[in-house]
Amino acid sequence: MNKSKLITMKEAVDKYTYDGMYFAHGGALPVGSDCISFFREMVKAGRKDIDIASNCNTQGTNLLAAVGGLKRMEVGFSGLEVYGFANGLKRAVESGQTILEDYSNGSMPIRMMAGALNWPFVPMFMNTGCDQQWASADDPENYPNTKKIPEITDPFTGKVCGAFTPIKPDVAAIHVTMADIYGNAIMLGTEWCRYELSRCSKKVILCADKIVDTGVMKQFPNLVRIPYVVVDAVVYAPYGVWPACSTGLYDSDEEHMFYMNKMLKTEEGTQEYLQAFGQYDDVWDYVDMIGKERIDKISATETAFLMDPYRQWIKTDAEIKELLERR
Amino acid sequence: MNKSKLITMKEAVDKYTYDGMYFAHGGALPVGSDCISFFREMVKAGRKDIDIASNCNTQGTNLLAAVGGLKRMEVGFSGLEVYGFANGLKRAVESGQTILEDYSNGSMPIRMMAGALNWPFVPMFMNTGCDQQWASADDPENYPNTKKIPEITDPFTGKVCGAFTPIKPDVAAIHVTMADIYGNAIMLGTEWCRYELSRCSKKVILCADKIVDTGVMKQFPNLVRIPYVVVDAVVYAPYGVWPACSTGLYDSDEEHMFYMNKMLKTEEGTQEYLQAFGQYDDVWDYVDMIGKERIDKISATETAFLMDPYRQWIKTDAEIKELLERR
Amino acid sequence: MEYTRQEMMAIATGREFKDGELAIFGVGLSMLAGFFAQRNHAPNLMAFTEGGVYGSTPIGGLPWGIEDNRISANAVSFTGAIDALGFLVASGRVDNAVIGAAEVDKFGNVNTTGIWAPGTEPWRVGKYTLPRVRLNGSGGANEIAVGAKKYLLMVTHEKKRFSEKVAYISSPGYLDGGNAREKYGFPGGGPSAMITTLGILRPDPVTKEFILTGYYPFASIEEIKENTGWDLKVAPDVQVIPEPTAQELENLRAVDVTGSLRKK
Amino acid sequence: MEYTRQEMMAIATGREFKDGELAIFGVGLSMLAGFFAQRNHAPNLMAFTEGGVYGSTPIGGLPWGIEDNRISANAVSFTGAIDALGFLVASGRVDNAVIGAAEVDKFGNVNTTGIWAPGTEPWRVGKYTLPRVRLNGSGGANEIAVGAKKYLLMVTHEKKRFSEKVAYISSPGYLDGGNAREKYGFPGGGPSAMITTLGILRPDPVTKEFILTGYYPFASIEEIKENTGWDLKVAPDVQVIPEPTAQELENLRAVDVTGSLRKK
Repeated sequence: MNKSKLITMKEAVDKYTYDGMYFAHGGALPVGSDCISFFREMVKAGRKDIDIASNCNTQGTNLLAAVGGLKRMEVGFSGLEVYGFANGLKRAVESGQTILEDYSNGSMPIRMMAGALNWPFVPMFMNTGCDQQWASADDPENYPNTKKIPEITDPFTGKVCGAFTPIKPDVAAIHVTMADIYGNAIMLGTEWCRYELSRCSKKVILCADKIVDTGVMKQFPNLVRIPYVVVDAVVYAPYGVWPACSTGLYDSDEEHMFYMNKMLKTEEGTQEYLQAFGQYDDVWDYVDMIGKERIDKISATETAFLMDPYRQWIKTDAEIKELLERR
Repeated sequence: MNKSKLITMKEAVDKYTYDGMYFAHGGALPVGSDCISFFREMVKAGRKDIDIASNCNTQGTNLLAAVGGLKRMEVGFSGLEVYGFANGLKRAVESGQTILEDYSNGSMPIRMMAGALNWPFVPMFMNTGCDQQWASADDPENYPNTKKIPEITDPFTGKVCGAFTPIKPDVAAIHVTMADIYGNAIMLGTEWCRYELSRCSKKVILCADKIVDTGVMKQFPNLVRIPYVVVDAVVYAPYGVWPACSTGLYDSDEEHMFYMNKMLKTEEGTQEYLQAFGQYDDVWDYVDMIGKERIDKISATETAFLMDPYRQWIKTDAEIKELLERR
Repeated sequence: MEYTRQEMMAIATGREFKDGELAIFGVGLSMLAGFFAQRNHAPNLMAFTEGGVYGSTPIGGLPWGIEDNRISANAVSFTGAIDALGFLVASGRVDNAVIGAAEVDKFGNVNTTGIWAPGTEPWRVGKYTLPRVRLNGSGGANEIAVGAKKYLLMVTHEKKRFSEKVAYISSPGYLDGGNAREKYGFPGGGPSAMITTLGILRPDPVTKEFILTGYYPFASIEEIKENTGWDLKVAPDVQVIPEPTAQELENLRAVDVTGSLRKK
Repeated sequence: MEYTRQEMMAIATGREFKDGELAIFGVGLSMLAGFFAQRNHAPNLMAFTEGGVYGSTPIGGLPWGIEDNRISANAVSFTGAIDALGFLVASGRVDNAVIGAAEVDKFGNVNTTGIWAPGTEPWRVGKYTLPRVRLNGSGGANEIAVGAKKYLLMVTHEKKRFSEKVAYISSPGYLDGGNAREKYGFPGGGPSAMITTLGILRPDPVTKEFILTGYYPFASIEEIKENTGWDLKVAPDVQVIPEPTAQELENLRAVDVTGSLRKK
């Protein structure tokens, strides 16, 4: 555990992502804890034909779909919760550009867990007896579909349930609150599927709001749900979840959530949005782009006290720059 | 979340345990984090014909087996690690008194998880192609056994793996480092199967080394892996893992681990052991029985710093007595 | 007393929660109804969200999502989705829950996935064609539908939302009615009521077809039948549902601090 | 140079670990061998235990168990058994591991479950009779046997421990040899070596029968054959295994602070 895995956002996207990859993202939550700035960087790099395993849509997948980079998505929830429908994704699906294969918020993380366990299939009662089972966007002519979630009989009771394929993405980008340079990470707030995702993906990139000293991991090892052994790269991603929220650090930016989603409704709007919010060089530039006023506003979060026990271990920007240069 | 679930050890055993129950215990580790003092109380109460789902044997199951109270045990590991074979359990198994059904340390917690998910079965590659599959202590005449872990075919690939029954105990007693009176709990050290166990059992009793204020849960919600909604009772169990270790609080008592195991080798020794270490009224008496010298020695643990962030929320014995009286 | 149809619906939903129940709330209306109940008459309601946020109450207004800081600010436990939706919901442990729906049918099946041009529904054409309008999919509602001991459907009462048969089943109710759920081994009991902006429908114990059992003081049986897409049966003992009490309204509005339900 | 047979075995085992490997250690000898390797030549070995203790090194002597405070005092992460044994081991991710054994057979199958009177083994009598002596069962060794890319068997070289066929397979090696593992779909590759107190046996690439490929300076081919319960084949290029270097011994003893391996 003595090799730094800290690289820049651009390096991470260059090195680990590619057209046509099977990608996964986490938190994967519409309103919180997803690696949105990683998606922005993928869009900047022009990544396309991406196949995504997603617990829920977020502004990240919404943006990638809006620019036409999303070929296919398996997902539990494709909206933006109280912020409404995800216009970029909706447009891509309705036009036939993106294939959307529906599951649910419970079955997606269990399929990831099954991938982590390297099981051939996983049996569940979820998603059976309904159109997640009968309708397959991958195989639309076959309705009711019998191959997407085939029936399997319990050898003990004779009961029938559904058999699901496990999920094993090529690459996952996972938002975490804090990570050290070796890849140990602490999440504040719900994990959703991030724990399972970190175990089922072939490559794992952490997008951390804060880079911290390993001392915090040794003080709180039970909080380190993602240890260095499963991590390939660590990226410093301040306000990386913006405009959604990161528990303990910032609230969702209501105005920008609505604005961004409104812009993604059309191709023209998407281009205009990218002109305004897709033109920056590095994370420091990115933070400047968000702007102090906005950052101050979203940082006034009622959850800020959750960070108190960890503040002493947080690396400053200067320290992080030095860590990146020292490589 | 405004009803106290704090009861005494004796009340918990009287109310929640009974002869013939399907019981589970956790951590379930030979050297650490099991609810050993809960087993002592069950032995005091003369509980018998107990059927146990166990990740690993501990001094708790070793003691229960030694007094003849253990009818059957499903288990992954039946020893005491570097402390040797578990003499009480070994004697009970070799004499035919206890039926020991073998699994492994990976398959037991996954079977618990399958119980929590209420799956009819769970498919795995573990424990197949070997005697955990072919030999069944429950059905010894049928060898190679085809019913304990029947084969199941993956509908996607045609691969064959084993189908396992889920575990759903009637009652689980789970050691935790800290709990509040509502049943929110923090574990320090490995969880082993305690998280899954708290979800698959019909009744859950927490045995907590420390009773703490709920403030600690609100400060560290990501550490609260067992929330109040799955808990039926909270028991103050100081040094409840002794002579094994509780991470952050005390080390294993090497001398007593060997001594206890030596005594459990025979019926006479077991009776002598119970004379010396099974005669106390309540937890305060129990702590006196262990004795200050021994407690000071085991409390000088290198892991003590792990407790530092939580000390301000720990309830004193006087406060706990008051909480118990106020009911 | 002044109150909106949305407020009546939220209060009627809240009344279905009993003290001590284990309950999962979604976002928006469903969460308001649940926290209203906790504040009003069910102080020991054990609420959690799909992502595994336990023991919290919203701060600063209606949360924008189930993982929003507004619902995370005072939690006692954060776990994950498999815990909440797998161990507690799909497993059959949850006592009560609420599902919102874009479209329901007479057997309580829910569509939140898409709108198809009439006549092009997948089940009708034997083919999964693209929806004309893509909606949000099931989220965690499928787990609730499959696993909750009982659950409530909250729906705006409009004819286009109350169909003979939904275009797409995102979350299974009673499927084709009767014992149809049994075939799938679902641990849960199915929907116990549709709470709408006009009244309450409950399933016939045998056929599982939803019938009108109550209507709000401002609505009528006729209005409800007109706004229902199937030939709605009316229970012999159909009742007028009591309007919100002053205390109920006060408690609801204390939860709905931003007044999202007061918009008419 | 002075060293014990146990020390030679631990060092020979440690030599099998390469830098950067993901490795799981059990207790006792196995852990000493692993941490010796980390200290000696594989500083980036990523070690964890069955219960999910990551990134730690033992403090104050050999841990009494894999969850002992001696191995928990400086960890960077604690998770649980499903993580360690399920996600990382049984899944096929772990590069290397060590299993101790009470009895092995010529195909590398391991018995840690019981000792039966000769002729009463379950596979022989078609019945699961009680063992004469009950041992500890498989623990997490079964997951290692099923899932690790490769793993090592550490065994005291005595005839009674090296059988033609083990009484009980607690952890599967190559079963009946050849491709027998394939039938079970195991993600892992099977045992790569038996490191004993006298030498090293490795599987024939085709038959998977373990053959003698090396012996320690203090042992001989004859001694090893005499102490093996099957007709042991000897590799044409069988070699004398280099004795511990001074540095290796120093590093091993720095890990084995209580000198448990120095007892002869």
